[in-house]
Amino acid sequence: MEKIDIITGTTAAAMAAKLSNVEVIAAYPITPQSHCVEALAKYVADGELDAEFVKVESEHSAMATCIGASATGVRTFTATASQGLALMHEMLYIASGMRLPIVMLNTNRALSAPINIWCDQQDSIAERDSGWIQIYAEDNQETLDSVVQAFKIAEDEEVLLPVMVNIDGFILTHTVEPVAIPDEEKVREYLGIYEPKHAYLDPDRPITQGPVGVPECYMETRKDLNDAIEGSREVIKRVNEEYYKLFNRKYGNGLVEGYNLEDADTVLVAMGSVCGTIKYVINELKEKGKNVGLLRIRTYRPFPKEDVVEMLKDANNVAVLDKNISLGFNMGALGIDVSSVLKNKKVCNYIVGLGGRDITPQDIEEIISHVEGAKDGETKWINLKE
Amino acid sequence: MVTIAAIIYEPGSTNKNKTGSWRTFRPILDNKKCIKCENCYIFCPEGTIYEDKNGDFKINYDYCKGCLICVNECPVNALTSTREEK
Amino acid sequence: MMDKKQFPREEYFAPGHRGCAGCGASIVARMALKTTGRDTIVVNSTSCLEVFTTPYPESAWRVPWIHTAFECGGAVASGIERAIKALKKRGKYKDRKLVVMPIIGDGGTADIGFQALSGALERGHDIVYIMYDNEAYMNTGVQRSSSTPLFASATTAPAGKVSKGEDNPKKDMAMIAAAHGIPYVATACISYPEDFMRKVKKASDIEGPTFIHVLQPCTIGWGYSTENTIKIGRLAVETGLFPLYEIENGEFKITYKPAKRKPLKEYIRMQKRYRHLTDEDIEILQKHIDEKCRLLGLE
Amino acid sequence: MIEIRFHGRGGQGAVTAAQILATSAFYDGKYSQGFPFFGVERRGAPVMAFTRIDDKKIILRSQIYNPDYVVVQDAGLLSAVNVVEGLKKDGTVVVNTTEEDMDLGFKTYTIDATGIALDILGVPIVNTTMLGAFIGATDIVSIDSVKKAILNTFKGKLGEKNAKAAEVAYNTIKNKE
Repeated sequence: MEKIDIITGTTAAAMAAKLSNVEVIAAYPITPQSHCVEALAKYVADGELDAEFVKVESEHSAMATCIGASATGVRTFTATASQGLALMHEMLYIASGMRLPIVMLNTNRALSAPINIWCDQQDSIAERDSGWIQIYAEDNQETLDSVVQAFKIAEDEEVLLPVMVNIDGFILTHTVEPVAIPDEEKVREYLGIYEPKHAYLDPDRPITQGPVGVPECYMETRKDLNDAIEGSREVIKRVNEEYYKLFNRKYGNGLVEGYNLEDADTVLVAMGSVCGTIKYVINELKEKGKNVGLLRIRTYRPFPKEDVVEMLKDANNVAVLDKNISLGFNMGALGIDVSSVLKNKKVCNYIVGLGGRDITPQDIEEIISHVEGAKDGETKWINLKE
Repeated sequence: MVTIAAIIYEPGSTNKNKTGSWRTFRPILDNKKCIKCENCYIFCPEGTIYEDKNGDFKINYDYCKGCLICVNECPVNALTSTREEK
Repeated sequence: MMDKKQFPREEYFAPGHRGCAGCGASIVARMALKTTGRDTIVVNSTSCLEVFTTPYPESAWRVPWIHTAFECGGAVASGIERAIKALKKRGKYKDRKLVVMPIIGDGGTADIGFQALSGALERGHDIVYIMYDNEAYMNTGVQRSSSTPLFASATTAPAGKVSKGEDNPKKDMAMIAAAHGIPYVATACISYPEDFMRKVKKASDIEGPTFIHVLQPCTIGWGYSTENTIKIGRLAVETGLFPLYEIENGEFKITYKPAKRKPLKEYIRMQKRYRHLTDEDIEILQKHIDEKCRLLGLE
Repeated sequence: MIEIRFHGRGGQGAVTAAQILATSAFYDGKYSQGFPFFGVERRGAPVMAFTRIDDKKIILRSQIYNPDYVVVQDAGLLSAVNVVEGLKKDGTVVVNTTEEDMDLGFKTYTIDATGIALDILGVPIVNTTMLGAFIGATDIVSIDSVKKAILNTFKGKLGEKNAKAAEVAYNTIKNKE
C-alpha cells in the first residue's frame, strides 16, 4: 500500500532504487549525494534490499562496475554529483555506447574551481552529449517517481539507454518534504526483472561486447544511438501515462510540463527545483491580475523540440533560465537550445543560481520584468554582487 | 547492418580471416621425427597446430603466420622452415 | 602437476586474429583459456590484445568477453563478479563456478588501471587477474610504462647521447598485489606453460581475488625476430631476471629454480631495446639481479 | 504559509529540529518543508535551519529571509548573529536562556532549555526541548504530533526522553502564560 513519509530527495531516490529491486549498486560517496548511497547501504545492511553493493574506490570505477554488472544482465544503480560525474565522463559514453540501461541519480552541484559543493546544473549539462537520457525533477516526489520510471524507460527494448535523474543539490537533496511511497510489490510487478536480449556476459551464449568499432561500423552505431534517444521521447511519454494509471502521478507529458501557459504573453523556461519558485511567483502575479507562464523542461535529452515550439507558439517574451553557463558563448545550454528551435521569437537568457546562489521570488520577478522590456537575444546574469 | 552496440554475436569469428597469407617462411612438420612433446602445439600464438584423428600434429596453413616459434622450440628438429613460395 | 602430454585441446582463442607473428600476448590468452575453459568471462582493458582480437565484426574470443576503457579492468570485473552473484540468487548458473578473468596489460594494470586494480583486490572479488607484461605500451608504439625495466629503450624513454633509456627500475606489481593480503599471487612466464597454467588453475579454484603477473616477450617492442619469443622468455627466467614464484596465503615459494643462473648478457644481447648498452651497463643490471636473487633465495 | 528559522550551533541538532517540526506539521495534516542553511559549518559553528508549513503543497524553493518565527537554541549566539534579521514585524522569538526576560524588539519567549535537557537527557542538546518550548509559545502544530515525530526520529529510550523533554518545555511555557 502506498504510504506517505517525509523524506529528503536523496532518500526518495534510494527508496526508488530499492522499490525497483536493483541487483547491483556501485557507488562512491560525494556531497550532496552521499545520503543516497548511505540509505542504500543501510537497506542492504538491514536485509531490506537483497542487492550487491560494491563500495568502489572512485566514481570512474562506480560507472565501470555498473557497466560490468549491466553487461552481465542485471539491474544496476549508482549515484553521483559534480566532480564525481566529471570523473565518470569517459565511462558515461561507454555505458550509452554499449546500450546498457544503467540508472543514475545525479545531485546537481557546481564544478570546481573554485571548489563549491552547492547547487547548479553545470555538471550534468557538461554530459549533455553523452547519450544518456537526462530527467530533471522538480521535487522529492518527482525524484522518487522519476527513478522508478527511469528503469522502465532505460530497459525498454526500443530504448536501451542509460538514464540520469538529476535533482538539485541541497535544495532537494537536503530538504525533507512529504513523499508518497508506492507499494513495493506494485513497483516490482510494474518493472519486472531485467533480462537483456542484447547484452549479456553468459558462457552459454558467448558474445563480444565493446569491440573495436572500425570506421566501417562506428558511424552506424552512433546513428543507432541517436535514433534510440530520439525515439525514446515516445517511450518516456508512454511511461509517464502508464505510471499515472498505476500510481496516479504524472509530470506533464513526461518531456515537458506547462504551467499557466494559456494567455501568457511572457513565459519562463527552466529545469529542476527552481520551477517550484517560478510557479509560486506565477501564482502571486496571477492574484494581482498578471498572467505569466512556465514551460518546465523535464527531459533535457532527448530535448523536447516539438513541444517547445508548440507550447510557446503564443508567447512573445521567452525567458530561459540556466543554472549553467557555456563559457565563451555567454549563454546557458538551455538558452542556446531553446533559441535554436524558436524562430522569429524573442528569447532572452538568464544565468541564475550558479554555485548555490539562492534564487528568490524577487529574482524571478526581475527576470519577468526584464524580458518584457528586453530585446531579443539578451543574456543577463541575475543577482550578481557588485 | 551493424548490430546493436556493435556487439559480436559470433564467437571466434576471426577464423574468417586467413592469416596464412602473412607468411614469409613456412614451417614443415615431419611427423616421423615428432615425439609429441606438444611444444609446438602449446607455444603457437595462433593455435594453428592441431592433433589429427591419428594423434599426429598438423599445421593449419590457413592461419600460420610463419613466426617459426614451433621450429625454434622443437627439441628434435621435427620442424624445419622453408621460404614460402607464392 | 599438469601432464605435459595433456594440454587441453579446446581452443577458446580463435585463429585469424591480427596479432603479430610470434605474439606473446596471444600465447597468454590461449594458455589461460585452455586452463579455465568455457565457463570463463574475459575482461580486457584497452590494449594490443583487445585491439587485434576484436575488430568489428570479428572476434577471436569463444568465451564471453568485454572491453570498456583503459583504466578500469578491475572495476568492470568487480561488476561482473557481483552480477553473477546476483544472478545466482535468481537461480542462474546453479552449482557452476564462473571464472571472471581480467587479462590486462602492464600499462592497464601498473599505471592507468592501478587504482581500479587495487580497489578490486581490496574488496575481495572472486577474480583471476592476469597482468600480461610486455614491459611497455606496445599497442601504441612502445612507450615506456612503469613496468619497463631499467635501461630499456622505449619511444618515450629513448636511449640517446645522454640517456641510457628508461631510468627507473621496473615496478614490482606481484609484490604490490601481495601487499593487499589476497589469497594468491604468482609470477609466470609463457615459456613455462605447465607452471603458468598450473598457477591459473590454482587461482581459478581459489575463492577471492588472485593475481598472476605473466611475462610475455614482444617481438616488436623488444626487438627480436619472431621465432625467439619463447626463448627470450626462458632466458628472463634462467638469468634470474624474472623469478617464478607464488605467494599462497602469505607463504612465498619459488616455483622454478634454474640449475645455474645464466649471465644476463645473453638475454640483453638478443634484444634491440638494449643494444645501446655497454658491458659496464650490463654489469650494473647484473648486480641488480644478483641482489634481488639473493633476497629471494635464488642464488 | 508559515516560515520558521532555527539558530543553533553545529552539532546541536538545529537541522533535525527543523525536520522534526516539518514532520509534526505533516502529522497534523499540513504540508511542510524542512531544510538546512547550506553551509560548510562544522561542529560548534553558528548554523541555521528552516521549516515551512502550509495548508497547500509548498512549491517555493528559496531560502527563508523573512521568517514568522525564530528559534534560538543557544543564547550565546545573540552576540554573534543577528537572530532577528528579516523577522516579520509581528514575529515571535523563542530563546534558550536562563534570563527571565529579554528584549529583542519582538515578542520574545525565554526558557532554560539547557537546564531541562540536562535534567532529562543528561546532555546539553536542546533541539527537542526548544521545539517543545516553541510549540508551547506558538501552537503552530500540536504537541502530540511533535512527540510522535520525535519518537519516529529517535528510536527507543532516546526517543522517549526527547519526547519528554519537549513536553516539559511545552508545559513550562504554557504555565508562564
